[in-house]
Amino acid sequence: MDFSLNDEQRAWQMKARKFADEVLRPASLARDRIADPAKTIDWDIIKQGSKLGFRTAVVPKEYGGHAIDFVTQALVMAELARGDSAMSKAFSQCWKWSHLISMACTQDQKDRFLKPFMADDTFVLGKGITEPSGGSDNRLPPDDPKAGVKLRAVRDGDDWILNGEKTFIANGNVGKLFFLDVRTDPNAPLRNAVTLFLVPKDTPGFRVGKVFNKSGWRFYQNGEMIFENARVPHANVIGEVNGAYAKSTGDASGDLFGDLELAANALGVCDAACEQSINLARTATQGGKLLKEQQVVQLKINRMCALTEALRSFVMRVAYEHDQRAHSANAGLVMNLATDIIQEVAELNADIHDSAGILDENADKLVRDAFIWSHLAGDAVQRMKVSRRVLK
Amino acid sequence: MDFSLNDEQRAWQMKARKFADEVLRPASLARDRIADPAKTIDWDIIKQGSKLGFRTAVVPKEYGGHAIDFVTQALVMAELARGDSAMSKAFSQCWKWSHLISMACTQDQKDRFLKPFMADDTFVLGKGITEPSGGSDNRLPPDDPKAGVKLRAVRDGDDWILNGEKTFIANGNVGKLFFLDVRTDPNAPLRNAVTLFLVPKDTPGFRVGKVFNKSGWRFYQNGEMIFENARVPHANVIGEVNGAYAKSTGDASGDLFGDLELAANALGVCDAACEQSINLARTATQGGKLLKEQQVVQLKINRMCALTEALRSFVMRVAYEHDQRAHSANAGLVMNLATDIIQEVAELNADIHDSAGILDENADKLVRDAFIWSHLAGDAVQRMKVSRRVLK
Amino acid sequence: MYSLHLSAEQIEFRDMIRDFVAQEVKPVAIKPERLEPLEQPLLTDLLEKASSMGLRTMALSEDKGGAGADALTSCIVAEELAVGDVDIAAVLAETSALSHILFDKLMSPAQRERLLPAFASDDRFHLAYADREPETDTRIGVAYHQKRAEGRIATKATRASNGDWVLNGTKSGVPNAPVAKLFIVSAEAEVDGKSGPHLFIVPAGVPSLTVRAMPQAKRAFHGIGGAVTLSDCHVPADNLIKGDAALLDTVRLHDMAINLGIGRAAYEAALEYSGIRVQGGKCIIEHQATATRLADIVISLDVARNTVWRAAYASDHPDAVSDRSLPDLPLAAMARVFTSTAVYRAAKDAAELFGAMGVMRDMPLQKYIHDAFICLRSGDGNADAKLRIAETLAGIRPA
Amino acid sequence: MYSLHLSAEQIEFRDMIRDFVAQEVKPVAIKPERLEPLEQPLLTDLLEKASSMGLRTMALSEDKGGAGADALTSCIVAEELAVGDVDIAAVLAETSALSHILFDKLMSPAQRERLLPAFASDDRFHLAYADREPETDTRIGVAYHQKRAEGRIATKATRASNGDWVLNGTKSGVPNAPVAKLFIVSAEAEVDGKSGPHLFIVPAGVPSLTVRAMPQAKRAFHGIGGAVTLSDCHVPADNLIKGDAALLDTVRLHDMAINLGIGRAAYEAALEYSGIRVQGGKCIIEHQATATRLADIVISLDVARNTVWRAAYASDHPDAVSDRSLPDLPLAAMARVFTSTAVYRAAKDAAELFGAMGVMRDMPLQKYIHDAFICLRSGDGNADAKLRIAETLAGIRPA
Repeated sequence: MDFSLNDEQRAWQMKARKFADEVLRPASLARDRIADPAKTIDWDIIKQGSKLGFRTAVVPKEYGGHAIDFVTQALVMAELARGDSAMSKAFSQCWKWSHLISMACTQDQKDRFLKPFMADDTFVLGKGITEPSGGSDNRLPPDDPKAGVKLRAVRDGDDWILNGEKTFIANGNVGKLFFLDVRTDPNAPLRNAVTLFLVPKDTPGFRVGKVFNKSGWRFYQNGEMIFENARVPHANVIGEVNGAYAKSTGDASGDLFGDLELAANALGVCDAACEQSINLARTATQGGKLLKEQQVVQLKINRMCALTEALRSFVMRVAYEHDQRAHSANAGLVMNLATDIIQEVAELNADIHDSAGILDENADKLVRDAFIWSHLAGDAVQRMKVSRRVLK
Repeated sequence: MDFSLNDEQRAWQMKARKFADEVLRPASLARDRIADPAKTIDWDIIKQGSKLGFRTAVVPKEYGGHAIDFVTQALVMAELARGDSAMSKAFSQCWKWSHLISMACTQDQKDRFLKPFMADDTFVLGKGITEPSGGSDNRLPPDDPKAGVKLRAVRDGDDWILNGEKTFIANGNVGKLFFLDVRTDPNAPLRNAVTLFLVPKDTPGFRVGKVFNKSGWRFYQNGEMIFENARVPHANVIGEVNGAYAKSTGDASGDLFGDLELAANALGVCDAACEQSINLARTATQGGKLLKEQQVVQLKINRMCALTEALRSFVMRVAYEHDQRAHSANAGLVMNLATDIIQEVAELNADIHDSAGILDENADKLVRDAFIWSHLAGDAVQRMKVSRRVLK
Repeated sequence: MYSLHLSAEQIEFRDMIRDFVAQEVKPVAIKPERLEPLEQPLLTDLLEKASSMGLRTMALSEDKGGAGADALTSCIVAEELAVGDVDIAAVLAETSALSHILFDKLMSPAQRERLLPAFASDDRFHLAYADREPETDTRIGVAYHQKRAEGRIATKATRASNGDWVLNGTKSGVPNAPVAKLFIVSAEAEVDGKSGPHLFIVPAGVPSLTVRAMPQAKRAFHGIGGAVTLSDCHVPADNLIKGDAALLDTVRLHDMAINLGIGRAAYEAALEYSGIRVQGGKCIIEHQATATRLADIVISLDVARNTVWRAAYASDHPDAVSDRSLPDLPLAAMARVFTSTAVYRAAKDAAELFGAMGVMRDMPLQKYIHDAFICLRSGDGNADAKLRIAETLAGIRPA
Repeated sequence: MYSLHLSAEQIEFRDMIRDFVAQEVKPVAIKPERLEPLEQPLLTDLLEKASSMGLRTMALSEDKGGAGADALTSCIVAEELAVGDVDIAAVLAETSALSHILFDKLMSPAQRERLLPAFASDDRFHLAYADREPETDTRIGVAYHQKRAEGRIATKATRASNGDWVLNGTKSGVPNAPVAKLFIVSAEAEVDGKSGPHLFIVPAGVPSLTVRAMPQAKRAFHGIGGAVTLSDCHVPADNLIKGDAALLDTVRLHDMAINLGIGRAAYEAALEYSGIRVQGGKCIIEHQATATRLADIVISLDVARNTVWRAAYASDHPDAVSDRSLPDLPLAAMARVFTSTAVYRAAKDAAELFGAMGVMRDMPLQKYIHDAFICLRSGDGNADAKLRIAETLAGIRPA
């Protein structure tokens, strides 16, 4: 049992903390306030972070990346999220790439896509699952072949012709390369009917639809992706045709990473909330006394800190288990629980500000960002999915 | 970062698990049902556990003990508590001794008390803080000299004469040796007025009063201790006269250990609750289908498992930090949070049984045991005490 | 017109019972030996005294010797009694509610004439409705939002050659069974050539009807309960009830009122103690932490009471739903989910203020928690109640 | 006698507004561009239309041109309007409530004669009570259970040589300020040789009274608000109000009703969607997980409404407290703590059912959460309200 960090982990943590303090946090509220959802991203921040290695942190070393382990990933995501949750996600969203590429892509695919990704500081990635007809059936696939993924690909010689839509796709409007779940068998149940494709932004027949106007995580944009006879070469298929869902339970699973990502990011938001409340309690006064002298404030801060430290302990344990390739329900559990914790902690922080008579835009932003977890990490379907694994 | 256990830790864990499965759990409900609160203890269980090393696990090796580290302690307490929470506590209650003796007692005291303790499998220990006028003021001492500890000791030559009472004292009626907080200065505020004494059971003038009839933790008895001109030699003073509270913030603090103890024990109860619910969901049916197929059951089990694994992660981290002598608010936070978690998990377990139409005495017992945490680990005073440390 | 004024009689009744509880019930009920959640004999002397005050026949109409109390008044009374002793409150409320349904609504004039006098004149005469059977599963559970099979009754009534009905079967978890002198028993029978569920009046005290009291630890309700076994139990032909059996299917509102009484007892103890107990040189009520806790308790109890009273009013006045003064929702089920959850929480919060004393079996707080826990698990539980509520919602779409 | 029947007029009124909301307000209010929690101009056309339906003057007595609606009716109306648009509901409720206090209770006949006609005849005539000041701390906080100093008012009114009152000072967070044509302003003044707080009537539209609208992001209430600065603002001597200023200190019940309206809007959207949205081959309402969530939402909203209505009834009928039909507790404050907590939770739960759509700014659910959040933080917040409630429990009554 050892909770200490090695030098490399500590160095990444410190680098992320500094970047969060000096670059992300100072820009956080200004980006959040931008009304046009397509204009919230700041490419200069992406570039600065990329140069520090945050965009390419997980790429294997032989391709010029840093190949940081899961523990380091968790540390970096939490530190960046302490500065701005959506900015942290904008970097970590690129990390799934490294997981997929190192585990599932062919050498040719690695050459064609990893090299430009490494070379361009504004090259960001996306993955498309959800469609206008919904996302939950893709998470807990029912047997009905009509349920789930409707974006259709039909083989045409060496190419596939794609028709359909993806929606609510992170980086959908700004990414340069996408991983897409596409239905390649219209008659089979979802788990045997979907193929994973690599689709570059400049694919003919692909265009970006609307950019979604989210109440939180505004820096991190989501868009609609429209495919009208879009032509993708067969060489861009990852793994087996109709094999996307089989893959996704193994090491190549983006979800495995995604669970940890949402939990680690939530931890950073909780850290920011605790920091805000503790600072306020130590400095603001009411009736001539410091807030921290009031029992109701003490009780709330106790709850915030206890939940945050429990989440930190759980996140770091799951990161360690990932590094050991020890698969369990823990990644799912920590992601689900992160939803409850980030929201309670963010709301208590806003509450402490409110009862001090302070309408704090930062505190409010954390509440809005935290609500994003409801559908990404903690809705009933996601909880049941993890539970079914426990109950198997 | 390493969550794995070394061979010794694993061996202790397995030994405790076996003892819990084979001895504690089978006896648990029967002891719980005994109506007379003074008759719930089973000395045979204590003897068996003692022979396996659980009573003396923390005594330094030079005195014949096992000197297990905090991580091992947490593992053992949780495993034993999975069998029966109160039985686990009956063993771990003896462990404070080792902390105190190795850090704070003189060689003479070690010789006089540690040897008989090691030799006698039924030699158990207690510590007396709470008095009829209450316990909270002793946890968060106010400045008023009239507040807190009233058990009074007056110097008489080489002896001290004790008068007063302690109440709700664990093992108060069955222990053979007690650590007592005694007021040795009537005019100073608590923090400079209390001395820690070693008081053997056969001290003239000391007698046991009533045995308390608790709704939970029935195996683990609590009693009233009455001192009428009880004579204790000065040689039994631990540390400095009037110095009990100064000591208790350092390594000799029983509280540091106590925080972890209550959290680790809670973890064992949560494990038992999850186990019960998962087994039930996998085997019981309703309307011809297994319970585990119902969404409401899945959602409850998700919550139970997520909270339990979060608690496990936090407990093990605090145990590690204790082994590193890294003091922080974490021990207090995990103890406070353990209160919320053990109660929610135990109540969900009872709820799953109830909605399956099964009145399960084991499930009900866990709820009663869990409520003990409200006053031991999670009342407002204990939470505020930890919070003040955070807010310092 | 909307009015939250109670009648002078309701307030007077409440005061009378509050006084009775304070003077006579509470001193007995909080004796340490009565606080253990183990087997506790019913306080029969007090039960009889309360009966003699008219509480056993309260809901029975005035012309039949009762007080004609409506559901709201019955709730007020049950709560006040339960502040003193839940079991007395539950036994009386059960008999009172059944007396109204049975004598005022279900019985034929001939049955009433035959059975009412003995009931009305005997303070120890209690009633019980024996319906649930050991194997019955009344939960929605997996069948949520699906067609459900009709419940089958295993107990059978057949005709003897002399015209008697002969009942055979076992009923379980029957409230009041050990103290009942008259049972209403549901059984499958062929009447007028058609088989179906019917109700029969079965007097206690015959060898062919045996009652086995339930261990209190196994109860999912307050009062006293037991299993009833009928072995070739003969009753006269006229003991068949022809009235509408559905009248007995109403939610037991008095259970919720008793639940409120438990919360009240816990709250009153906590409020009193918080003004006595000193910490850091001040009564604990002067500390923000205690203040917040007490406010949480009083809000949840007060809100719950208001909800229970409304459900009671709705059961007395279905026209208030049909004229859209009240929403067409399962108000009683909703009140139960809310109340049982709120009171359990309130009892725990109240106990926490007592420190170690909150867990001692010779002190009342742990009993209040235990009593509230029984309410939480009563019936088919709150998880199932929510499914029932949702089924109603699925049929009521806002415009 | 206890009765939960609404009057035919109340039900008719409710239907009328429900219809108005469904037909006219909702189609405008759910336009994507109106759902952003940013600056949103008040829907003045609809506000005027609602005024012309009598909603602006609803609480004003009938003989003065209003409808004489009591607090309960006002709550019913405010909730229904808020299901459509919270801001319209808030502005109307504020003017209506003030019109009753001001014209029916506080003003002298001469004042009324002078000011009522303009108010009654102008659908755009709103009222505002300017009381709170930038530096005022009305919270209990550290002073819980201790003697508190009297609040001091920084705004001053002095006599000019012509007898006019001259007001100087700044008020902040004044609901309705940007649309008000008449203000009631609290100020320190010497009247009859004694200094103390007094109320003054101050018409809008004079250069010495300036209003600065609050950014909506900074509001802790719905509607529209602003800061009011008085710089040597002269008003006639007769603009001093001699009535009892305490009448204005009542809890704003309509705020809670608006809060309920927000919850209703979220609930109705969720219920409708759960019958449309398919998952695993079934509408989501057919899944236990959704069922349980919807049941939780409907229970908490329904319980909250019942609590708010009771507080409204109590404010209309103090005799129901004095005759002990209702408990002598701060019912309005308790209702507010309960309602604001329950509605915020309900709005979040409702939004969760919408998946990603629940967080989109052009969809209504995130707005309901935001609107509920404003209610949660309104006034001095729930933490402080609980301290106030606890003071009452401890026997400390606010003066």
